[in-house]
Amino acid sequence: MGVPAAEKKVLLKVDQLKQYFPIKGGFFGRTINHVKAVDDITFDIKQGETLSIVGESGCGKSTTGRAILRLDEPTSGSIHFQDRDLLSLGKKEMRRTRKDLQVIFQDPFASLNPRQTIGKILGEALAIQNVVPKENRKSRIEELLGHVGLRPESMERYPHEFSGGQRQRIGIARALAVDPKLIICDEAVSALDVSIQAQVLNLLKSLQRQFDLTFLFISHDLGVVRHISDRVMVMYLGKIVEIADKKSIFEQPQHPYTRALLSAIPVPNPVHERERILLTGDVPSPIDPPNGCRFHTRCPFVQDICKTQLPELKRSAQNHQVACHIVS
Amino acid sequence: MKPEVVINNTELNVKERKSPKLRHWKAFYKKFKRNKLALVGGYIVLFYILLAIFAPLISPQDPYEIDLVNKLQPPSAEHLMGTDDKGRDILSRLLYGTRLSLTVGFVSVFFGAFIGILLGLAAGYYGKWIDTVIMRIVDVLLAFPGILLALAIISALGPSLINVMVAVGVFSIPMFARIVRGSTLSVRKLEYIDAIRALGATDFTIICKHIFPNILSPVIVQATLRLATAILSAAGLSFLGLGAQPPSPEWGAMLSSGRDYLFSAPHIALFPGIAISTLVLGFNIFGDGLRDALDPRMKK
Amino acid sequence: MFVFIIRRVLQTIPVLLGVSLVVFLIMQMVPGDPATLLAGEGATKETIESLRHELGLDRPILYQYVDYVLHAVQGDFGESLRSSRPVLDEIMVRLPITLELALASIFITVVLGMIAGIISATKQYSAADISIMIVALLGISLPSFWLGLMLIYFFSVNLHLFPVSGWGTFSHMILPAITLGAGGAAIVARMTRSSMLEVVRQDYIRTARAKGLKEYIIIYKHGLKNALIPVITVVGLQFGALLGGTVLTESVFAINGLGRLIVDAIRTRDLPMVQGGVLIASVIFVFMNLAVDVLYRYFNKRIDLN
Amino acid sequence: MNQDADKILEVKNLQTHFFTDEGTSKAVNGISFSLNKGETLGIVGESGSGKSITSLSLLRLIPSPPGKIAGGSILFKGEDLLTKSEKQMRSIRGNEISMIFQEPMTSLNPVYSAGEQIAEAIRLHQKLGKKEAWDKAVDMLRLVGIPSPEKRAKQEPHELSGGMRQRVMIAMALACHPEVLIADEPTTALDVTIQAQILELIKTLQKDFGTAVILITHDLGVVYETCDRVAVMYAGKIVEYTLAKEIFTNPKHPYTIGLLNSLPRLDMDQEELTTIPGTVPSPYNMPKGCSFAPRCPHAKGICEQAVPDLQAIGPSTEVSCWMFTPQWEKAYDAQEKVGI
Repeated sequence: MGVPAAEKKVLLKVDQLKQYFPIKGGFFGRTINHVKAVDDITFDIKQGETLSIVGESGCGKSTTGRAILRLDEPTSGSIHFQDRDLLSLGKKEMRRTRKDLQVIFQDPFASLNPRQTIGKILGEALAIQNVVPKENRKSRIEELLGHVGLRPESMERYPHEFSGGQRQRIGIARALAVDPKLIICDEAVSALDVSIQAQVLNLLKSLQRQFDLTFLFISHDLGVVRHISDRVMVMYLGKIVEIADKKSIFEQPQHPYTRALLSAIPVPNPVHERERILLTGDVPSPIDPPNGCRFHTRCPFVQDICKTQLPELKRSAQNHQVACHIVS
Repeated sequence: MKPEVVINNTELNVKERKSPKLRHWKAFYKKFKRNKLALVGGYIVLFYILLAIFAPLISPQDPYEIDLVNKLQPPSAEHLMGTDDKGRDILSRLLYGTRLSLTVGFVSVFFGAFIGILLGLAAGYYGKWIDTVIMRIVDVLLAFPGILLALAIISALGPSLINVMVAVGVFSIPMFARIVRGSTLSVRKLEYIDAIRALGATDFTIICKHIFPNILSPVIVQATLRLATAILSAAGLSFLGLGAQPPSPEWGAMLSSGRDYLFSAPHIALFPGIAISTLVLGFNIFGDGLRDALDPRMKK
Repeated sequence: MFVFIIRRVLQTIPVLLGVSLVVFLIMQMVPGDPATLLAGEGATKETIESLRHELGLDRPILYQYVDYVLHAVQGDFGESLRSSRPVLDEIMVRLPITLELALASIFITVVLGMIAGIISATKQYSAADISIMIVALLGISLPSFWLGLMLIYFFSVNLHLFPVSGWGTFSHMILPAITLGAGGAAIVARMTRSSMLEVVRQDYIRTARAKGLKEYIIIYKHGLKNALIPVITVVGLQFGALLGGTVLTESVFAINGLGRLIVDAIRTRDLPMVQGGVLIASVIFVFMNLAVDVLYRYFNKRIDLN
Repeated sequence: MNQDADKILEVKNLQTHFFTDEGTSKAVNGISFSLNKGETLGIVGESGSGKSITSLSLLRLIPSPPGKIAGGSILFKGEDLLTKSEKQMRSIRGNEISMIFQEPMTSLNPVYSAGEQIAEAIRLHQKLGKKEAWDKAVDMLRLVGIPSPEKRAKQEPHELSGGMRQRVMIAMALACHPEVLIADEPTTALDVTIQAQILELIKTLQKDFGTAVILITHDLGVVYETCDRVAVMYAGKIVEYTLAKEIFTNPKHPYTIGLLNSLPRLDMDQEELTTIPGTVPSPYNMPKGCSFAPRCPHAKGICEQAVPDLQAIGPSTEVSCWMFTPQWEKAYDAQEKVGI
């Protein structure tokens, strides 16, 4: 990873992405309102890096991942992957392109079909994209299992015969099966115990080096994010509040929300003494987000301008963008 | 760069080296077997199926042979269950009637389940307007109380056992559609469906290979319980004279012919009723047992 | 709440239209021409034609349907082919009897079913539980018409406790109400039991225990109210099954209710009568469901309107 | 450990077993610890360690069947809770010892208002009238930092956010001023900024009320910031029992060390995490010796043969590991001999 991040090629570019989910109601199921899960965000991911999205539940981080994969059709915006707009692709073309974008999910119990053996699960992944000729599939499956640290005999087994950590490894093998370029890890280690989580994190890192993978890593756990990311993007109520290099976001966080988030994490470290910003109240509803800065209702430094004007995401330092009236 | 350790402590022993499918079924059977009552249900159903298959071999008499001299005979050594108002052997008629009841049950449930599953899958998977349209149709079908919809259909098509199958089948559609839709919705939300979509699988593959097998359990349970209802409904329609026509040895029709002799020959009404009840009971407890073994929601 | 009721009432309109459409379409499936049937044997072609015109049968089917609905809304379901009296008049004579029977049965279904279910659930695996569950299994397996006949045989024929058939006095009501309500009671009992057993596994029951509440308060205050919510829905559906079941019960006990009217009409191919009878029974059921939904909503304010 | 009379709760050799079709699971397999007045004891462990079962056992809330407290004693103010009648237990639950749970979404009864559910506990234990109990419930809601408590008290749980529900749970638990509060993963289901609020609240109230707290958690950070002492559980046993600060500066048991190493750090970059290999053994198939031996980097023959006792190795530290016993040197030889 000798090349500085700024000089690397952009692999994925998300532009003004919006994802509104309709709320049905009224007499005949009219749409009466929208959940503004993701509300106009723009960012990019460079070849070979790991970009993390952090935020609390309902901030839109998982929705962003699903929109990029077109698991939900976005409301508006564009998603350029290797200079092609994914949202303009037809059904067939999109299916072909899916080979390059894969996903690893959170719940190791729900992410594998309980009625398929591991061999079937991986074999199907190979068959759908037809990446390996039929006669070589078995050996390819063995190879994949080897990559994620499982024995070839696992092929004959059903998901329920594995532990959570092992299942997560199978999910990773499935994503790897089609030689993807970008893998979206949607809370991929959140459901695991700390000791198992560490194993899986190490595995992800080593696979990234081995296969030159790009990760979009979605997580609420800042410790995990610090460990795995090159850059970090913080979201709050469907908006990006800050994007920066890992180092600057953890050492010089600028947005009050980022600072509060960082200070809220209990850290088992006696030398790590911090000022604590204790936020009051709950996150407002994404159906009716506050005017102006989304964070102003909980921000300890709130000014009048914050209540009326939406702050733009502005460059505050090299590789550091923040959306806050007070900082800029 | 080698990944750190190989962790897989699930050792494969030789005994377990059978095909994975087989192990799956064995585990299910083990769970099912623990429920003694359900096992009894299974045996009852099996017993009736065997009776239906071998009815011509084991029937002591011809079920259609009229013998007016010996009519309304109480049970005796010659006629174990007595004779009916036309002197026919009730036991033989019951044995042949097993065929009718089971056929009506299986055909109508299969018909109802088939259409119901298609509707439910479409509604649950595609959602949006397809869901709205299908569910409104289902709502309308469910707005008919009890077997009245079946009655209306028979009033148009005319009384016959075939029409009973159609009517009872139609009457079963909404139940299946609802259950399949509900299960489809919950399976659809699972991450493995998204994973397989992200791999580029077509809707057809997803529905057939990933959703359908995983909603099968509640469908099988419902179908078993529905068989009980279908047999009851069909017998009821025949009892009203709207189903099987004389001289057919249909149980409901036989029962109906016994009601005029309730004073003098109650056995005519007694035995067909016992036959219907036990078969239906068999399906009901078999279905209960299947539900306990198959449906994870009911797990203790 | 008020808005909810209004909305729910409006939602029944398409259902009612759908029901009428289904009934109408089923009747269109009848082989043969109603005019020919009505004119009787030996009628001339001209008579049949003019009858067709009179009945509007020569117009497009959509017109016929709209016409049918417009008449039905005004209570005009045509005339019985058999008695030539208005269908509605005939039905209104029979309907009160059927409703009486249905109400008596629903009472048995609810009271007996819930009490048995609660006893069963609170004493899981006890002798009482096992016997109740076996009886309930029998309850859903016995054909009601057979149960009715057996009740007549034992209580009327042998013991002379109740009249064999007919309608009018309280003692006339007992056997038919049991016959009709038994199956529903069994279903409600099973549902109540499984719903209660489900509820006592919930986290908030553990919270109630951790509070130091007595076991019966936990079950009756914290458990029952939650457990009964799904049971209400089942009771609503049972009412429909019960309305349908009157067809058989009325036949067994020779009660001159709506059910028997419909069955006789089918036998004599009195189609307007069948049409009207089925439609009115369905309308009653739809409104019954409406009432159940409102009740459900009242008991369970959490249900998401969306 | 502190031997003075401040001990309010003392657990000795507690065993809770589950009897299922697959066999007997010794979910809690002979653990001992104590709780002093007003202090916070953390019980930390990964899933399957038995920490939640321990907390439920203390109030005898283990679902039975299949669970059963198979042995040991739980001394609360010197009296064994395991010998008390169910009626006596009821007067302790929610009154002298209270509990809050992980899932605030499901732990409140959906059909009763927040105020009613708090008032219920007050009426039960303090024999107050309806009106007084309600007023006290509203006071409690105010105390736990719920804005406009009069209005909120009348709302049902579904109208409250997750953080607010957990506040309601805390209000309910503290309403009768218990001497011990057991908090079973109270913040696991909450977002991190809400978690910080709730932990802060528990700390403040604990000081005000003088309540002793047992905090069950899997999060070492939470332990560090809230607890005085900590017991680390692994596979149904306590492997290390020490001061909370001590465990981060001077961990002893190989499992504790492994756990700390597995944790991604917020304050420094690491290329690779040091992991504990393998997985937790199945509760139906526990190793004969130390249950951590199969994953332990230092394991020797003796570790696979016999279970080590929890022994004091310092003024405030107890460890269950052969490494800290006199047998350790000999054990090395023993294994060598086996090797030959």
